[in-house]
Amino acid sequence: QADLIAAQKARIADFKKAPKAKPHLAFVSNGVADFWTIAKAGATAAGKELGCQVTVEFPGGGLGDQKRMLEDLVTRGIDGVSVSPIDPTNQAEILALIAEKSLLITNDSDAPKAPRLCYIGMDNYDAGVMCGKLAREGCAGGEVAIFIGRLEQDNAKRRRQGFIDGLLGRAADATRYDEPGKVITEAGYTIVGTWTDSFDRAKAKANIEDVMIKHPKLALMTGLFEYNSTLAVEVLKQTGKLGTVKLAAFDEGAEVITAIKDGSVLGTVVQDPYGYGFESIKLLHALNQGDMSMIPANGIISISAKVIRKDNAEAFWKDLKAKIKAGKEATAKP
Amino acid sequence: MKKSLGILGIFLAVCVVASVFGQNFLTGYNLMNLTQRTSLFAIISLGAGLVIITGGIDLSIGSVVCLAGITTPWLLVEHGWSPWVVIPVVLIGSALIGLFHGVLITRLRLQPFLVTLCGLLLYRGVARWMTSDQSQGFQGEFAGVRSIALAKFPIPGLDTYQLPATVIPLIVLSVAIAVFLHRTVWGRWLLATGRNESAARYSGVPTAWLITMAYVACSLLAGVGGMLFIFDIGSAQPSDFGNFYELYAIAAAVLGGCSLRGGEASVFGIVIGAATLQVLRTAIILLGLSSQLEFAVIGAVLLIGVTTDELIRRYSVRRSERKIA
Amino acid sequence: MKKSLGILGIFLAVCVVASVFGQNFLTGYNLMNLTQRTSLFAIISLGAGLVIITGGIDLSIGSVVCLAGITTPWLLVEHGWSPWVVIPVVLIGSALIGLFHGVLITRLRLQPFLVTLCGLLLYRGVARWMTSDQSQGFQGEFAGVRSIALAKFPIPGLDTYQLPATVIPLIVLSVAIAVFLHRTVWGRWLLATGRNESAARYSGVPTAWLITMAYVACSLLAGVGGMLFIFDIGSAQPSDFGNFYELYAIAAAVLGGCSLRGGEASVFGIVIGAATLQVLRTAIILLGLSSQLEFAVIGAVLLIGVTTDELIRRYSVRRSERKIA
Amino acid sequence: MTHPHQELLRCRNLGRRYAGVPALADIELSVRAGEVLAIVGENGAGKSTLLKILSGVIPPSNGSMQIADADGVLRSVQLQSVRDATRAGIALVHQELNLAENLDIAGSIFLGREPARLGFLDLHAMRANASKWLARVGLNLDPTTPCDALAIAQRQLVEVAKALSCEARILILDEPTSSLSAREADRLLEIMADLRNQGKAVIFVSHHLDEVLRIADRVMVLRDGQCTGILERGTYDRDSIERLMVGRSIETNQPRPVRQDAAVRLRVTELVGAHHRKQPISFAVRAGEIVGLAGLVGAGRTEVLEAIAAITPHHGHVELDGAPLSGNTAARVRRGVAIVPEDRARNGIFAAGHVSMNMSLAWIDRNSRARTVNTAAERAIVSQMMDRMQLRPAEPSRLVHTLSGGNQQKSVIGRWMAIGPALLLLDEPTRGVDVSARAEIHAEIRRLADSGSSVLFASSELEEVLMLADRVIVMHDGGIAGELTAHEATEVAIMHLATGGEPAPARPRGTAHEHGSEYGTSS
Ligand SMILES: Nc1ncnc2c1ncn2[C@@H]1O[C@H](COP(=O)(O)OP(=O)(O)OP(=O)(O)O)[C@@H](O)[C@H]1O
Ligand SMILES: Nc1ncnc2c1ncn2[C@@H]1O[C@H](COP(=O)(O)OP(=O)(O)OP(=O)(O)O)[C@@H](O)[C@H]1O
Ligand SMILES: [Mg+2]
Ligand SMILES: [Mg+2]
Repeated sequence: QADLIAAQKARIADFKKAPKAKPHLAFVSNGVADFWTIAKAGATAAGKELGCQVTVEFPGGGLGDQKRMLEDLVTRGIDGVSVSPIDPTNQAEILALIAEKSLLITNDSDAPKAPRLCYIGMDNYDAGVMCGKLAREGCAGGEVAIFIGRLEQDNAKRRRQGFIDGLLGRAADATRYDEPGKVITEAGYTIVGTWTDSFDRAKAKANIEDVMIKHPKLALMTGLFEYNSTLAVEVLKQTGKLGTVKLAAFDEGAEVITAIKDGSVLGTVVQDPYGYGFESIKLLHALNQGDMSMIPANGIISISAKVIRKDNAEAFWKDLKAKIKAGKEATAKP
Repeated sequence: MKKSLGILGIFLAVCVVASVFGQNFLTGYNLMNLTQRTSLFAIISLGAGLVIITGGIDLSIGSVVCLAGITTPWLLVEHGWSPWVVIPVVLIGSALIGLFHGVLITRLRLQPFLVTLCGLLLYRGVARWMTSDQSQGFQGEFAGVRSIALAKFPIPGLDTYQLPATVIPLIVLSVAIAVFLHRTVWGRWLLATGRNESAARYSGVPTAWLITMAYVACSLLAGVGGMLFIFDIGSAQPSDFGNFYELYAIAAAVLGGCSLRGGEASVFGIVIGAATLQVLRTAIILLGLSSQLEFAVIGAVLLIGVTTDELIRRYSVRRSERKIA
Repeated sequence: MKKSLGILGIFLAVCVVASVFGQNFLTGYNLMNLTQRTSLFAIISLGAGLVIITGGIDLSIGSVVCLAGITTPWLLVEHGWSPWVVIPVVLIGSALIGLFHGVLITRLRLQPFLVTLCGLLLYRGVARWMTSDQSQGFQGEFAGVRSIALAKFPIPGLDTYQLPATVIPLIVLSVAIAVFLHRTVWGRWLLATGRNESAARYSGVPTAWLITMAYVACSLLAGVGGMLFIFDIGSAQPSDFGNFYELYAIAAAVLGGCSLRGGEASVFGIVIGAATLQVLRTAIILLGLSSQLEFAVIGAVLLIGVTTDELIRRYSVRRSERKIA
Repeated sequence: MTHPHQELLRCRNLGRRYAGVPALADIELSVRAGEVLAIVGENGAGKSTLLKILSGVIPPSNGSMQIADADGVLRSVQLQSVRDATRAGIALVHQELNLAENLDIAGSIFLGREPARLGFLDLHAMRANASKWLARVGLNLDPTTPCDALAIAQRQLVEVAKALSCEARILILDEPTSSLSAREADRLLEIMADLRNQGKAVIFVSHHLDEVLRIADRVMVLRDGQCTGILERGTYDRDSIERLMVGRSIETNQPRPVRQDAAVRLRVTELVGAHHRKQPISFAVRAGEIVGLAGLVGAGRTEVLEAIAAITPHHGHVELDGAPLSGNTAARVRRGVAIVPEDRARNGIFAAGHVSMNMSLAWIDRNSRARTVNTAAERAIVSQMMDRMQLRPAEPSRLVHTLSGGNQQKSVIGRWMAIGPALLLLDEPTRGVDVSARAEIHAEIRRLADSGSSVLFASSELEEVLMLADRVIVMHDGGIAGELTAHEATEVAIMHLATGGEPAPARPRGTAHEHGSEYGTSS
């Protein structure tokens, strides 16, 4: 691994003498989601600004799909890749391949053991803690339900654990793991369970409805993927319980932001996918010019999450819309 | 009718288990939710049933649900079209998709599986490309149109149960299709075509036309379903909305007594089949089972159900034989 | 053979377009990747083809891929079993799944679609439950076993192209199945059973046994495929590993000239069908098309391909008739 | 109204090619009201092809057709579909059965022409009407009986009822009597005579020359797709027709000596099938013996044969060569049992397979080495069998569904003849087979018996039973009504037993020469 990093650095050093004129850079997500379309906007915007070719790939079919897309990018002779690895511990070969043939950085989800030059993003555990604290402020105790698209990806697990730890006011420890099936009663809260839906929204909605039937005294819920929160707002609205059952949201669904603006949702934790995309391309471009100065000593460029509450919701929304619009225009006219 | 006894038994068994061991299964609110979901899935299953009668199959249902569902808020919100224009446009578009399938299948004699598999890929691809993979939603507006799917009618005497509006299209469609199949000439023709196409053709039945119409109806119902789904859910992501719904729809139809060899169907069975799938999914949550088990439980229950049904049928045949002998 | 000319044409057309307009399509590295992926998908498609010959269908392929694939590292890594035990256990398990399907289909006369649809749900559910939805991988170990799928053999004279080891099982299986189908008694019987099961029975063919064996072979090949897939990828998530692979497998078989009505198959066609799907997916990336378009492009190309094929066939039949007349 | 003798249909230079090969050429034909036209010819002569063209199932490759309109004026037509033909007053009964079995009898009869108001079915009228037509063909069944519960002969009668119910001016029947037994066939001939007397035209195909001699006003003889003559009533006899058909007259088989002392090969004791459960059946067949099962439609012959081959489940004991015969069909076939099914299209042929595959399927395992097909031997045996069965055209790579009906039947019988089974079960062995090929097949069956095999066959043609059987078992209503040796067996005796001891009917089939004139001609 050290070899591969050294080899990459040597190549970068060579670029100092002969900078790549119009490098071809890639940004690879871990799935298809609105989150990633925002990141795509960031990546394309950066590509336009810096004058490089940017390819963005969304693997829709899991690990196998991601591997295939990465291999095909190598085939195309890509000059640098920023990837959000789905299962970093087991993707050593493909990550090594990219490091060998190109330059590798990671975003959103880190692979510290892989020969990546840098990681851009934040720890999902910390974001989860922010969401948990938000919930703790808004709801003093009672039954809590967690909804999440699926639990098998690392960032989802960490986010959920962070939420639990933040809510229950535990000391931060990212290695802790509470079994999803277990009911946790602690610090005045009862976490009744975690429900997944494999990205089927009709199912996600049904989950929320069914859990509200099973636990009529529910005090708080959280939707840890974007659409989980959006659907929670939807269901609460339909059952007239918006505001009665508290909601600590995640990500920037339009309905969620609207509900935050009128005060019926506690708030939401947003990451900065636009930043992931933009910074990834910016860094890869710099590397192709032989410039390694952007990489900090610990190899992590931290782009932290924000809590959006009633007061800053409006400003955040306007800014986001503008960025997406700019990104779309950049895609439309390459 | 006899064909749907099996699924009725499975349905009742699941309901009994869910109400005895599950929490709050028999509450008005839960039953209301179940009615709503059953209506939505039953509508697309009816379409699947019509195609299955012809001995064909439609794998594109989920993708048509996606395309129709995504297009609705996309036109309403992003393009600001009026609902009075959007609804007809989406429905006509869905029907045209079916027409396209029907023509390829009957005129070019391509295999239904292949044509609709390409459709499965194509329409989802179009939906994703059209929206740049961006999820589409009503953003809290259009409550008026959405009430088509969201309105609930209080029923005098019942406290918490309100009748979801989606039951109305379901009932209308079920009755219409049942009457069509068993009381009209065309329904007869469709059944005959499904069982023995050449016999029907030799009898002067316009088989190609009927098969085409079955695909049109199927895609149209998928379009109706897609629209109702999105009215109900509020937003959707083109890459996953409606995934596998064709399998749910076909499963409901087959459970309800349709044979994939064609020529057999029971509207009542299809609706019960769709209901069974929904009750099963809810029962898993109300019984407090882990959602990881959802697939395993549904698969196992259905398999045990149909196997038991078949064994009972055989046993009763054998018994009646012995009696006569 | 004639049946597979159409898909061969589509395949060549896609290859030409990809190499003219795409970046580096004709590099050894790319061709090596394509060979590898084609091998993996072709292996499961061959199984699908065997079942399709009997006039049945196996929707559980993707889930068996998932279960077999997930179980392999789960047993090796989590439970520390030896590869010498794990591989036979997984393969025998897969075959038993097929046996289960076959028995339900031939003895209880349940519809293949229904049985294997339940299988689709059940095995994925079991995989998810068994692993608590945790992704399973080799965590960088077991390079020895994994080389079954990952080894590459340098070919004298060729620089960057190395022959992936997975080609070996593919070739062995293809030849074996082709010989089986066209040269052995059982193969003849299987084809006859697919054409007309009842006539085959009257001719003394053990139809139930053959159909059962076709399902066993299909699940076994899905198990082999699942193992090779996970050796290749290194890890997988139970919730999405192998999703829709049954559709890819069936599509490859149907494109390759299998009729879902049964009784027809071409091993060569199936392999080309699987290759076409893989080349298409890669072409989309090499052509620099957005991955949002992947589905739309595959769907459209296949549809245009089979339609053109059919039109050409009709035209040439008409021409040859005119010539003789 | 059409006048008697008025021309209803005229064809000029009609021809049809399949993939360039002519199946029919230069047909000139005119059909008049009030006549029965018989079309005869060897298997594959083009009879069905001609009838299909006349009824709009397939278009002709060349030539023209004229059909009389309501005023009796001939007008050129191009029939695009069956629908067009029905509208023009032409109805066809296909050679192969073609029913949508998920419908009931009434539904099948009126498929495509359902009585309806605004598209809604008038089930009541439909059933009442159906009963009328069922009575007409002598099928005593409830019109709501589902078609998949019907025996093949009953289905055939439903098809006839369906064609009659069109009340067409021209009724076309392709081998309508091939799966009927004497009584039903007789009734059908009566119906045809009635229609003629009502001024309709009837065109029918039959391989039973006695039927033709009995009722036809004119006979059209086809040979290799060409018309070799149209004979007016009174100008022909059996011999002259045969000569036009095959170019020579056909010899009939000589009776053969029967060995009464040979060992019993097949012994059936207390057999009870799946549908008829009232009367257990017991009988035995010796080595070298040919036993015929006679009986009326639905008497249970098919059931006995299928029970012995384990196609359908049964109770009771079946023994072959002293050892009990058990297991499924495959196991019994391995013991040397062979069965030729009654429903050729459904249970006999592999329509999409070629002839060679169809004929070799049953025995490829016997001359395989290590289960590998010996293709050279396969080719040799297949071509030899095609030759012996007179299967035409003699192309092993031809798809079976492009063969004529009779040739398909030969491929099914030929399948078994190659291996000489210990016990050969035949259900309507020569259904649709022409006269000369039938004689040839009978000779083959005898040869097989001479080599020590047992043969048990069911046939609805008394002529065939009398010609072929050494011993006749007559069935009635699921049980054995009696047994007759070859000497005792006469049409009268068999019919007496078959009808349950009622007096023998006046006109059993095969006695046409004497009775033919009763129907008279309409001239
Ligand atoms: N679809 C087809 N393709 C090619 N050849 C065909 C097709 N249908 C019929 N034929 C050929 O046309 C010729 C005439 O067949 P037809 O069925 O008219 O004979 P037929 O006189 O009715 O014989 P049979 O007495 O056996 O019913 C045969 O040689 C047959 O092989
Ligand atoms: N699948 C079935 N279900 C119900 N009844 C049946 C079925 N098959 C046959 N039968 C009935 O069993 C009786 C015996 O039929 P079978 O076919 O053995 O008679 P058969 O003597 O061979 O007459 P045929 O001349 O019609 O072949 C018939 O009355 C028939 O209606
Ligand atoms: Mg014929
Ligand atoms: Mg019979």
